[in-house]
Amino acid sequence: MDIFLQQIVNGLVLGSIYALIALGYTMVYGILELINFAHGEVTMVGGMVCIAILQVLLPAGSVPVVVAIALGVGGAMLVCMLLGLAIERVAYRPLRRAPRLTALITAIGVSIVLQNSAMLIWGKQYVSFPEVIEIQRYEFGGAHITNLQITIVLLALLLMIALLMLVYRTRLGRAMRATAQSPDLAALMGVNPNSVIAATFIIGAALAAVAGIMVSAYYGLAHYYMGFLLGLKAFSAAVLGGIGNVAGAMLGGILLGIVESLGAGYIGPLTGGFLGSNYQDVFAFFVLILVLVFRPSGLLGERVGERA
Amino acid sequence: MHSQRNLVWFSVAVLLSAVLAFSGCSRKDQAENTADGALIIKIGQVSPLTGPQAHLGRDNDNGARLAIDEANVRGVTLGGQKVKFVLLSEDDQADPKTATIVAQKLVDAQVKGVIGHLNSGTSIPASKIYYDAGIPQISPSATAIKYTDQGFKTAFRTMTNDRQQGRVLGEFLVKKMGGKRVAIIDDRTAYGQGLADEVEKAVKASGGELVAREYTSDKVMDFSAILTSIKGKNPDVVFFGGMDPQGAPMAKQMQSLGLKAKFLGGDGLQTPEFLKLAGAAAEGATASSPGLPIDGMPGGKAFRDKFTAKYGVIQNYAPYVYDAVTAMITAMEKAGSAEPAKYLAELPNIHFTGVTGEIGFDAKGDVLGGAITLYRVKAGKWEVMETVVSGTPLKK
Amino acid sequence: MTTVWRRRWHQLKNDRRAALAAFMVMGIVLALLPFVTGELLGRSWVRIIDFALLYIMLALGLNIVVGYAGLLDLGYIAFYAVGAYLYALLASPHFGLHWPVWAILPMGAMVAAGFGVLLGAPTLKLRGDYLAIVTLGFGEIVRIFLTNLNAPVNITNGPQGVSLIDPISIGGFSLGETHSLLGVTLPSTYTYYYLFLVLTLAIVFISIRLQDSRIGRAWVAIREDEVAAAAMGINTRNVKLLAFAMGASFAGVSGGLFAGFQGFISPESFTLFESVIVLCMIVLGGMGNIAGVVLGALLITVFPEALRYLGELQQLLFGRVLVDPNDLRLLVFGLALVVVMIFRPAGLLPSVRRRREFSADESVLTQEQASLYDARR
Amino acid sequence: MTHVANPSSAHRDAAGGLPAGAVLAVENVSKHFGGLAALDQVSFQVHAGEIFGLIGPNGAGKTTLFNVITALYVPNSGRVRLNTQTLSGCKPHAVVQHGLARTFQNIRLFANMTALENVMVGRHVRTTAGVLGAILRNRATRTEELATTRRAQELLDYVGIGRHAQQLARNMAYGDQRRLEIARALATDPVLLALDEPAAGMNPSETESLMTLLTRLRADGVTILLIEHDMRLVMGLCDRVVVLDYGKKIAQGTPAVVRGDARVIEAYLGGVLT
Repeated sequence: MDIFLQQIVNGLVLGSIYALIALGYTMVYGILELINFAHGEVTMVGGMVCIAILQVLLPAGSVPVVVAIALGVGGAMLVCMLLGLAIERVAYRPLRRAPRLTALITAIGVSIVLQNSAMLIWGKQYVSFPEVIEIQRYEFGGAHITNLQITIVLLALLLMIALLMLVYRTRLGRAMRATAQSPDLAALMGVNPNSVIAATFIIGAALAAVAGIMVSAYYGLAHYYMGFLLGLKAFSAAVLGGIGNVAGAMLGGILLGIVESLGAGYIGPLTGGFLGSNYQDVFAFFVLILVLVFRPSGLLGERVGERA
Repeated sequence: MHSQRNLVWFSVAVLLSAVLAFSGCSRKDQAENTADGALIIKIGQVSPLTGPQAHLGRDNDNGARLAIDEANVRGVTLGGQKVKFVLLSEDDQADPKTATIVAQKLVDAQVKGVIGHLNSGTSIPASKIYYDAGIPQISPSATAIKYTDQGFKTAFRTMTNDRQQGRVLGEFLVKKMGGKRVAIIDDRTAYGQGLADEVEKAVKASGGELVAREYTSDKVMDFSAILTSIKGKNPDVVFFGGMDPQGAPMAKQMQSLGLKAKFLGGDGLQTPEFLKLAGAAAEGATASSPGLPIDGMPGGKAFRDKFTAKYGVIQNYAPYVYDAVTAMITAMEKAGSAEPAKYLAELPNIHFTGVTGEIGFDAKGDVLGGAITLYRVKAGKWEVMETVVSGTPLKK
Repeated sequence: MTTVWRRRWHQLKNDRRAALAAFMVMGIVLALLPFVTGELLGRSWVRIIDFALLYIMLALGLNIVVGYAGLLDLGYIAFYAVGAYLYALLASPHFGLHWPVWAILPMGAMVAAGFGVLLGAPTLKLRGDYLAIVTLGFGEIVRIFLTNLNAPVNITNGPQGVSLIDPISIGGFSLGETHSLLGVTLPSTYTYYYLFLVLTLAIVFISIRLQDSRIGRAWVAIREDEVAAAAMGINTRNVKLLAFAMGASFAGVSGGLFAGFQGFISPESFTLFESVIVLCMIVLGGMGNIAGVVLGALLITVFPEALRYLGELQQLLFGRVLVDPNDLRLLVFGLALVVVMIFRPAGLLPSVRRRREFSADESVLTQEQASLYDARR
Repeated sequence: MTHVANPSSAHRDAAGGLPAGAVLAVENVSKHFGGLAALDQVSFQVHAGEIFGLIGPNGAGKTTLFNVITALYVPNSGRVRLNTQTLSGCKPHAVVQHGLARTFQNIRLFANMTALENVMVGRHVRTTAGVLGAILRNRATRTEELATTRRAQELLDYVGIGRHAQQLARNMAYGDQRRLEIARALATDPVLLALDEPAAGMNPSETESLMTLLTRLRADGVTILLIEHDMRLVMGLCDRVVVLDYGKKIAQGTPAVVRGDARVIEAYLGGVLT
């Protein structure tokens, strides 16, 4: 039982990170119907920048740790926002009328560029996250959870709620939803699609930055290649929840996280030891495919009618 | 009508490509002499100079350069003809396909021998090309059993293979670390899986019980799920076959999950990198590394001084590369020729004391008398525990 | 009416003549390519061209699925893997089997096609990016099985891969060794080149023939508007599955050749990145247009290798190597992708169709229809 | 003279228990969505060679009925028969096979194919060449391909857009797209041609020329089922009409009769019909 509980905890932590990144994918997709492949890389940059800043500030010792962290997070978010904006401007805006596949390839190109630039800047080695946070372990029902994990989950939750507020309570949010519905109509209503889209990218990037920092803090390291896999998982999560749907991304992220850790933990017993944790991704993808076969537009995705 | 138009375009495309192919300007190398009439002998070196393992690749490159330079300074004459060695380094990006391409490149360049490749996954496909060309290949760091198991008489290595290392680790795990209940994790790479399987065999052979066999990949950072289910089986030792980027967070997550078992790894973990990434969690971790500790090596101290003076800190395999080059040159001198056909026959007969210990090859091309050393992290440093001679004892 | 026919006939005749000329040029170039390249750049470049040919076959296969039928497939490399492993297991000491190539290759095509249908079946209802993610999952699943099917029963030999695969040999003539025919020495890589060339041309031929056929039109119709296609009496299910099967079979053949050529295969050669690269090839070159796809495949295989000379370039420019050329390779590659896509959204050699589509004259209708974010073409 | 009517349709008429002259029979069709009944016990027959109108105010259930006839929906009760065949429950492509071709209210052409190719796709269901044929291009395939091309060109000329054969559908004028869609439908050799609001979004002159085209089709023996808002078109063109209101058939007969019908006038709140 305590094992099961522990797996749920593991899944929850992993899932809330996926969810944060998935939001970026789903928001951009909702408006542009574009898979922003480079989003995972933005996450990586977030982690890297934060580490870089901390490495500068901490040894100096002049600033208290809290300030250092604040600066690190703030700096990372700022850089990523600018990066998101730049990506939209340079790589995607010129292609809005082009076939979607063209944009997809550009996105792939951008992510390759970001990866290798990161490699040139921060090197090929793994970078370790300075141990600024004193790890506390709490135990309940035989399951362990650290203060860091709790922070991650809570922070993720907070950000998601904030985003929901933004999308459903503010003018910008209304503009976003309008643009997502029909860019042309929105334009007629006096919404400037370009600025809305820019805003979307910026917000997504900010969330990605936070996620990236969480990841590198949680695992204690960062690497120029780490964005790819994260992005892939997050994108799957977004699709699982119904891409284009904000709530769906959150649900999908958490769900994927839990499915993965339960899969890793129980696929052996389930299959009588025939399959082991080496098939955990098979398990995850299998669930994804099942969901899509029965709900072709994801869990919360509204049925997209015949649009030709 | 499309079809015809397509054909026209197709031919255009082909032409374009041909032009493009030629545009990659390059010159062909012939056997030439230096000013002072010394015959130039080309020796190839292949390792990943890019990608995540670039630091190791560069290290191998430096090791080879050091050996070559020394040989040239010493001055080598083969069959009365004074020779000068030249090193050609190629990057195989740790990718099998690229490995075959650069191998072909070296064969084209008429190298007399090849030092490399660094990874098993690249050494194996490349070994066929060298074998077909009859060019001797000595890998300093490929540990997969298969490498020397293919029956290619051109393939040698100066480092103990997975079986030798795995056996030592397994026995040590059970007998010295007191591992009754053992959990084994591998990263599903050729290296990790190969080593883990050998360790599993050895553990069972020496009476340990395998309570869990879990798997991960060489790209992920989250192991909490598998560690949790391992915790359920409460083992007293966890062995991980893989590299430091995974090993370090694994050690951390074992802590935060309250998994008390001892942590053991292979040479992929016995690196300064692991200490850096795992921080406090590294304390008490144990790992093996083929060969003697650098200071325990016959020529260790001297070598390190020379190396660090020239290239800075030794990453990992440089000493084995150094010995690989020495072995090759020794065989050439014994045969009095750098012609592969001639000195290849001598390679199995050579025997000398290299930096890493007694060097000699068995019938398969594996190194004889390979030693394995075990280290433990104490106060944030790797400390030598003991050295075990694993390979077949040297015939004197 | 009659005038229409006359015009057609003329076009046909002209193109015939052009095509004939093209054929001859092509023939000469292709026949001499390995020798010229081998002399100028060394045999390693012939090997690179061999790989390029394999990728052309792959790309043409994916072109049928994505370019013609408009089904975004991100797991395509799985079929390549299937072909490769089939060859490796049936012609290597691993199982002690040594089947002849003429038996394995067709089988590889079949089995791969079977997998194609297997993948297609559950995804028929899915569109666009949902299809993409499911196919991606499929590709990963195949790779994971290849990596792990070494236990409990050792089928694929797991991460260690399969080595000592028999070189392809046709009627006792082994492509694995160097031959000399009438005074000309033919190294292994050259003979492989000619084999791959023949098969590539065959696949090009098939693609061309399919393009202007009843089936080809059905594929494009489905890409354009699935509902309308069904309303025109096209059995969308079967036609889609057919596309998956055809595409996969090309990959199956290519994979088999790869195994025989390389002599060693392991799961790491069949990662998602490979699928993405093949997709890049067809989009970069010009989706749906065979010449474009061929060009794309050639560029993407040859370009990164050519970039190995970046070092010498830096020498020329700055007198010393500032950045390790190997570090710049992928970066430049990525940049190239972005730039080409921005300036030639339809690819380097767009298909006739797409070229028209992009030079769409601003008729009232197009203005009405072209939504600001119309990405649904 | 281009031959557009399905050659075999003539002898099929009597067959399969449909009353003489009837091509399509809608029999007590009901369709519910959750609670509300979109269609309630609707029945009527379409006779060979006539233009049959299906009219009614918005939300009367016209489109639902159209979808039931073209087998996109399966009726909760009742059935639709085309000659001997029961369409209800068939796959869309099978319906075409049986001889019912349709157009779409919001034009759905293959935007990036030429006009000619669009019509050639229409021939798909009446041709057989497969992959092997395509690759080998044997005599059979070549002749079939040639026939398909020629037939497609004929139909384009017939609907009066032959000169646009090589133009991309997406670049054609609105009216021409309508015609192209009709040509594409005709290419399937339909027993019955079902048009979903063909005049939607057309200006008077375009509507005018559409009427001439449809009359010509009838003259050449094509049976047409027409769903339409535009009363001028319906009244000027149809031989008989059925009026739906709230899913019920409230009137049937010649335009003249229907125009006089009190319930119809009431359904349309008067005025509109004149």
